[in-house]
Amino acid sequence: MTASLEYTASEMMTITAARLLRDGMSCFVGIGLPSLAANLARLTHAPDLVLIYESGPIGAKPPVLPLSIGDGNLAETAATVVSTPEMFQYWLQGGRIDVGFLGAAQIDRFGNINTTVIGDYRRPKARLPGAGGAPEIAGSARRVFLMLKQSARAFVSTLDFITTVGYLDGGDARARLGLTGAGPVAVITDLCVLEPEPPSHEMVVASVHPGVTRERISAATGWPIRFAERVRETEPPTDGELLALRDLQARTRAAHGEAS
Amino acid sequence: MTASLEYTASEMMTITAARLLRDGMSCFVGIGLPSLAANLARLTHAPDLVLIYESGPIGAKPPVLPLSIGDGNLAETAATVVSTPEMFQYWLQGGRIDVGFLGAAQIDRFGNINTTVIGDYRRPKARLPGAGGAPEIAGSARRVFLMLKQSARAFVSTLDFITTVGYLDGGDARARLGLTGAGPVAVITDLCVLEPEPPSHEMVVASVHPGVTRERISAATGWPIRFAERVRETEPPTDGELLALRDLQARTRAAHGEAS
Amino acid sequence: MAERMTVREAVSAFIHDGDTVALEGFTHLIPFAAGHEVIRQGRRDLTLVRMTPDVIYDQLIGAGCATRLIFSWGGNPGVGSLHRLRDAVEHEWPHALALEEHSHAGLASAYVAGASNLPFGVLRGYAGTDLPKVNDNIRFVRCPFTGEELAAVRAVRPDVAVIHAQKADRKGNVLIWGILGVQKEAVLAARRSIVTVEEIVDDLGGWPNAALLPSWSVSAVCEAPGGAHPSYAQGYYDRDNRFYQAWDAISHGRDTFQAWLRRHVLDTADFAEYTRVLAETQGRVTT
Amino acid sequence: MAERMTVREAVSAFIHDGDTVALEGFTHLIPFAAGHEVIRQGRRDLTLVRMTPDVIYDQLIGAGCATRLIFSWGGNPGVGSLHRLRDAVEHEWPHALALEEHSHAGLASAYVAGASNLPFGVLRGYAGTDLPKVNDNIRFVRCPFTGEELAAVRAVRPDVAVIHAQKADRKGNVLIWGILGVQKEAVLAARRSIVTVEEIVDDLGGWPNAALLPSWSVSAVCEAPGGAHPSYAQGYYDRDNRFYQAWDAISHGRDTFQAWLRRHVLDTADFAEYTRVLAETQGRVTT
Repeated sequence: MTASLEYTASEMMTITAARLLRDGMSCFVGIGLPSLAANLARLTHAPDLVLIYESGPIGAKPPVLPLSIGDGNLAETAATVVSTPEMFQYWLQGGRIDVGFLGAAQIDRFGNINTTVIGDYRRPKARLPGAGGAPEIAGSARRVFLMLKQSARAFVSTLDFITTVGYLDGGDARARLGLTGAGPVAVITDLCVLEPEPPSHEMVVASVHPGVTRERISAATGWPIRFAERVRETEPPTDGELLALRDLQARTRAAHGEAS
Repeated sequence: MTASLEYTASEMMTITAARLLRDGMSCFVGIGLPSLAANLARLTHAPDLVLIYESGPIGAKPPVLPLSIGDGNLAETAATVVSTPEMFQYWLQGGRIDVGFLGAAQIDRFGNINTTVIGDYRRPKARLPGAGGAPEIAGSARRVFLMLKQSARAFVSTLDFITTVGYLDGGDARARLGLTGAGPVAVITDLCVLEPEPPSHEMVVASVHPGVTRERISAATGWPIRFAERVRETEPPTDGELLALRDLQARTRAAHGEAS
Repeated sequence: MAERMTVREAVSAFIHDGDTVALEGFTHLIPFAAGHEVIRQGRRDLTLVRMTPDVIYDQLIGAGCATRLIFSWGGNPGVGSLHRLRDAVEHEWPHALALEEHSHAGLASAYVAGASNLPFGVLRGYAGTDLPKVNDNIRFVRCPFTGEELAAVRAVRPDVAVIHAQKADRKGNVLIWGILGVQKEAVLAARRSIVTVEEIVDDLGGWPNAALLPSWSVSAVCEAPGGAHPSYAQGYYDRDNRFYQAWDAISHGRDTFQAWLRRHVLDTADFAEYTRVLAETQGRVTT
Repeated sequence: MAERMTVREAVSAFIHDGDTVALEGFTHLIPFAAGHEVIRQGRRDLTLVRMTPDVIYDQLIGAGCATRLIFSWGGNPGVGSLHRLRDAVEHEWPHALALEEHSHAGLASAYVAGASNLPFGVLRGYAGTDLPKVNDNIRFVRCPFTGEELAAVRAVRPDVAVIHAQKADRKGNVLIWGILGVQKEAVLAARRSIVTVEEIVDDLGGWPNAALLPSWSVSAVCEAPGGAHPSYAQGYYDRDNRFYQAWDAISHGRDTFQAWLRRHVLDTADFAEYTRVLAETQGRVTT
């Protein structure tokens, strides 16, 4: 069924990302967009999706979106809460995470991520928050989904700093690093879905959201982006998905006050 | 006050060992004789002695002696119970244990311990239980007390196997190993108390229990044992100490049935 | 997700001849029911791993299930020797048993490394002892910052971990409390895992930061009330110290051991029947 | 044994100019009361350590207490940048701030190594990233068994760790629950430690295997009700998300920041007065 409701590009992005999560998966969730999409999946088609946050909660079922990575509603609804070292050593590095779900400030054509600095490291134009859990999530989770709004400032030809490795400079470069996970298998944006194309592992457009032109995608990408041989059109959101998403966001706004 | 009650050599040994523990110390306790002496100390002059067992209990206050290193009454009375890896990594190796209190099958003149085999390792005359926690307890506790009955079979000139290091071959050999703890500062037996004599760190008789002759001590030692320049006589047990010890052992026998 | 199975089904599905198997438990929650089923099903050539091999390992070794033992302390706690273990090591009966021995700190680090998917663990240990001379899985590494030398142990990665816990819920989430030993690390270090529990409940209850194994981290959950006997399950029953003492006499001779094993394990269908037979025999056994 | 003290006494006794100080907390239980007291007492040249430096670190940095920061993620959770941190790094205001940055997994391993009295920690991490190029405390080691290369991080050993917890008893034993972060590791890695608590009680209560710091592992215990605000204390009060959002505007300009700091921290005697002043100003601040 297609949507009778109007929807925004952000809603399209979130719903497309949520659909990639299968019921019963263990999903290591970054705060912000990934947390939004993962909770939407849990509230729609994947009720037994296991949400894991780096602050320690395993199996969190927050009634509203957490504002921070360590909100109380994560701990209170989790099956248990482990220490941060245990989380990274036993659960992530231990190889027990199906999906690492991350946002990013900047990515390149091989799915590498910069969340450290814009400009020179020693004299940065802009200092970003830094690595957080991303490098090892991207290294050890069985597969990684990336989610961010597409723009030429975010999708750059060369990163100022490699904080988190996707496929490095492509080909078998990632494999040679000995990372245990497969790496980023999808980048979900407000315009399209990118997937790594073997053997180069360059990110190419695999699915275009309804009503988005190739020109617009190219203009929003800082490198000459390529399109897969057979590009799909992304299924538009269903009314059910849209209503669930809007309800979650409304409840979150109400809970956090003018917060969100 | 001296004892009006008769007492056995074992009681003398246990009470002498218990006296070495000061209130408030954190004491990593081996099962058997050390556990008996440490609990006696806790029930007499050291009510805030912190008893730590390798199975995980921190601050155990067992009403009767545990038969095993992991009895329920240790967990039920402890301030908390940590996992065995945490016990060894954070609490012992972390340098937070004041006293490591161990028994032994065989020791040599430098306080090294064998609890592995009698005879050749590959074709042992007798297979002993093995290392357990002893090597790292003896390495990382700030100081170590050893407790065992004295006999020429237990106090040997050469160990068949070095399971746990005291002062190795003496002098600064232990220091050169980089072990963080001071090593065995007292060996308490049913006949006397031995202490390492600087600079060789050979164990010499520092205190003789009442009524024990030097000849008897020499006969019960597998190497030509030496006596300190000024040998003390061990204070005999007080009635209070004896009654507390006998009461603890009686309660233990009752609790474990024909057990003990 | 953990499959709900009987102990017989789980042992048959997940434990194979030649496997490396860790039946863990530090005095508390020792998985006797599962161990007996391994004997009943006649597994052979097992490499057994355990920090504190005790009576159930004595039974497995005496029954001829194991050809190798990785351990750090092997005895009958509070009683004395494991006679079957000693008979295997000293006289190769029923056959030879290869030993790989550690200290507790070393084997605990090896489990932690396994659970952390690291090839080795680092500790301050073994320096000056003879253990590295007889165990090639103990080596030394240099700190890349200080140049200090530290001990390294090869990670333990069992094919199967078997533990006993107090409770599981219907989804297969497992709750453990009291003395935890290295049970959690053993399960997370292993490729497959079997958890026997005292009871399966609708709601685990639990408390903040409880030691919990999510269903998706376990292969099989089996209801086995009393399944830790003669070990204990905190909150359910106490340790049967009399049995541990009786075991000294039972296990001392090969004949008395074999007779006991036939009567109580080989000729019983399951742990429930073992418990009934034991109730009949224990009076005589312990006096 | 932990000494019972006021926050002022503890900061004055245990935190000195030039110290390496870890005020830990992973969103939950962030020790704001103690952090404010460090600012009030005008500490300088501190090396601050924290996995997730947030608003209290922004305040300490903006107040000029720190010359170095060891961290893995620095932001205002759910809001955006830490403007005082950025101003120090980008424009050396109030002075330069040296950075030593890790990933969460790396810094967590460094705390674990510190708590374990090991000189380094080992992890699968950093491979291929630019982080080792800018942080010499990230290196690589080879497994002595498999030859595999793994990342190594230098242990973190703070002079002082400061954490906030829910409860302590009169002996100074500390109970923590909910999101634990690396607070326990920070205390055990540090030479000295200050624990502020919501309340001091006769009986901790607690449950099996509770996260507890025994009195003898802590230097000072200080009663500081509400002492984690605007962070939260599970079981006591919720996170003040409005404050975190308001902080974005307060901290954006140097003048507004300094005015806020003077009014709320420098000109207040203690956390109780801070709380009173904040109640007056917050209406205006957050709208």
